Amino acid sequence: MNLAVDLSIAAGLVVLAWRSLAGRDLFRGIVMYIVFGLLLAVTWARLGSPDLAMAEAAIGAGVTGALLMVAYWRLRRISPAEPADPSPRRSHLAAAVALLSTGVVAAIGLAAVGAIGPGGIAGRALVEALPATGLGNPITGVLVVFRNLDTVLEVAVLLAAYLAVRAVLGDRGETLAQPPPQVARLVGALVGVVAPLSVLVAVYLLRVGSYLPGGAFQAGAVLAACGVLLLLTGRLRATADAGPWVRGSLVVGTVVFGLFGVAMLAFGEPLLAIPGTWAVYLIETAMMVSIAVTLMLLFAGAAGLGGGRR
Amino acid sequence: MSLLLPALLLFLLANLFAGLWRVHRGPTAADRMLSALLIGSTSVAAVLVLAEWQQLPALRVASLLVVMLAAVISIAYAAIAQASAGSPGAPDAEAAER
Amino acid sequence: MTSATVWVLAAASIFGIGLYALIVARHLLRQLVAVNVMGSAVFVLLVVAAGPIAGSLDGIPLALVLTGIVVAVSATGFALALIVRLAEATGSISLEHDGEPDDR
Amino acid sequence: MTAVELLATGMLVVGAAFYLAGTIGLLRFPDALSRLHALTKADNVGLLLVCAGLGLLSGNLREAALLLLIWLLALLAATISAHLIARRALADGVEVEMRERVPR
Repeated sequence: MNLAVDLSIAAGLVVLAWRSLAGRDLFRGIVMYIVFGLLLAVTWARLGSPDLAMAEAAIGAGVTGALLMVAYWRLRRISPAEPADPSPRRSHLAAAVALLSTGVVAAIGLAAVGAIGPGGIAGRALVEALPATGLGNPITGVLVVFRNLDTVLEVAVLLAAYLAVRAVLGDRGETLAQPPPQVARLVGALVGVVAPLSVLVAVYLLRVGSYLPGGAFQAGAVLAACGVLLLLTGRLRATADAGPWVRGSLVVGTVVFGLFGVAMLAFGEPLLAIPGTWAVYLIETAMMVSIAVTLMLLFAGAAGLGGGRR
Repeated sequence: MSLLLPALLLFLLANLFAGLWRVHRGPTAADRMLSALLIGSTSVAAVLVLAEWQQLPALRVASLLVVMLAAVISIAYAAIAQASAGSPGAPDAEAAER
Repeated sequence: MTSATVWVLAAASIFGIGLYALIVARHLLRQLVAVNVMGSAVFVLLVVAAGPIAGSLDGIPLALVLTGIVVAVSATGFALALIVRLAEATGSISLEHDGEPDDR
Repeated sequence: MTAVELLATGMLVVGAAFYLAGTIGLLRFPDALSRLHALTKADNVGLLLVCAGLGLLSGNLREAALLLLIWLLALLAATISAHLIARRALADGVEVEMRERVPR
């Protein structure tokens, strides 16, 4: 029964990957990719990782799908003469290269599964070292305590992506597509329920993230998806300049994490030592705000955010 | 009980894959979007069944997120469909399909 | 055939499909989807190849993949900004002109 | 098997049947609006029954409340999504297809 479930989800993923990328209709490919994201959330659930299922639900199925749809619309508007579905280019090598890479990836994966046995060495060290940190969720342990330099840099990568988008698009506050005004009240009812609930769930995920599935990345992803909803319904507006709140939110994750880590040096501790769970909560809250605001701005493709119409 | 939940899961997955046929066929963009709606609802049920079967209660929070944010896609679609109405948008790609 | 084998083979196939589409697709949006699909395959491979420890999954690849998902969407946002800017500047949604590859 | 388990099993099976009905409607009905009609009703009832069955199986009031919240949200989201999609289908002129009754 276990194998049958694994086989059907895995086969579904392969078919969806193929259908997202094949065929002539680009819009169909985007819908297929959204469904691919949904099935990937089911995959993480099946593999036993609620953390990844949460992040995938908010990002894979929510933010990325909306991002691709809005980009599709923008491209149709910018260059309506271009075909939405140009025919694939002919390549004699493509199939051979793809087959070869499939074989290499499969060989690497099968070798890894066969060679290491139950869990990696670092993974076993993690299980042993985790109780000393006072955390119960190994992922939060890795992100905030054991490999925290990586995490600071990952939040910095988000900031870099924001700066790169600004450099490419310049300072613009483009109005995103809005749903038709006739359905504004209906959509408002949905936003009125989903937005407060998203904040509640994000705070819940942040709170339980130290001992249960959850944490800054999942909470930030939820808030970002909620922000995408607000941008799509005109509750938030993309603006051409970033106000002090937006600037502060963008850097607060990196700054709090970084300052905290450096400050620990003054107390004779190693760089980025974490003195207790209170510090974990502080850092995670700052990271959540940065992740959420950065992803919202990347979606809007704009410098800042402002209040929109009610 | 040990057999019921995986069997239900496989059944839901079969439904999900059957819904893919409608995403594939269309013929209109609306057909594809409403199939995605059904698939979203089916995957919520699948994650809930997995939560009970694998005894991972946190997966219920994950399915709450799927439900909460599934509407983002529909609203994005409604927004872009409104904006592209009258211009060569989704419908012409569908015409090529037939 | 074990579950881990199934997932590894699926991830490898998805990676191959993504790479093939990345090579043959002309539309930049489709190429971007292909990169995302390849990324997802790598995520699945990372989690599955590490294997479980004492009944639960290895936390280190999970943490890598969790940050990877968020970084992937930010990279997608950046790539879309580049694509939109390219379309504005040249009116083209592809890196080619008239079906002929660029002399680059 | 206890009475509660029996009841839960019944609910899960009937819920699955509703999902099947929705899928059949999606595949067999002739046009976008009637497909929408079929699946928005069937899959919401299906989700309700699956949630109720799983809530009984979990035997925990807190989990059952969460499942109820999930269903209510699904109801809200599905209603509004379906309305938005139907509106777009009408704007695309699907009603013409409706009169023709072309079996697909």
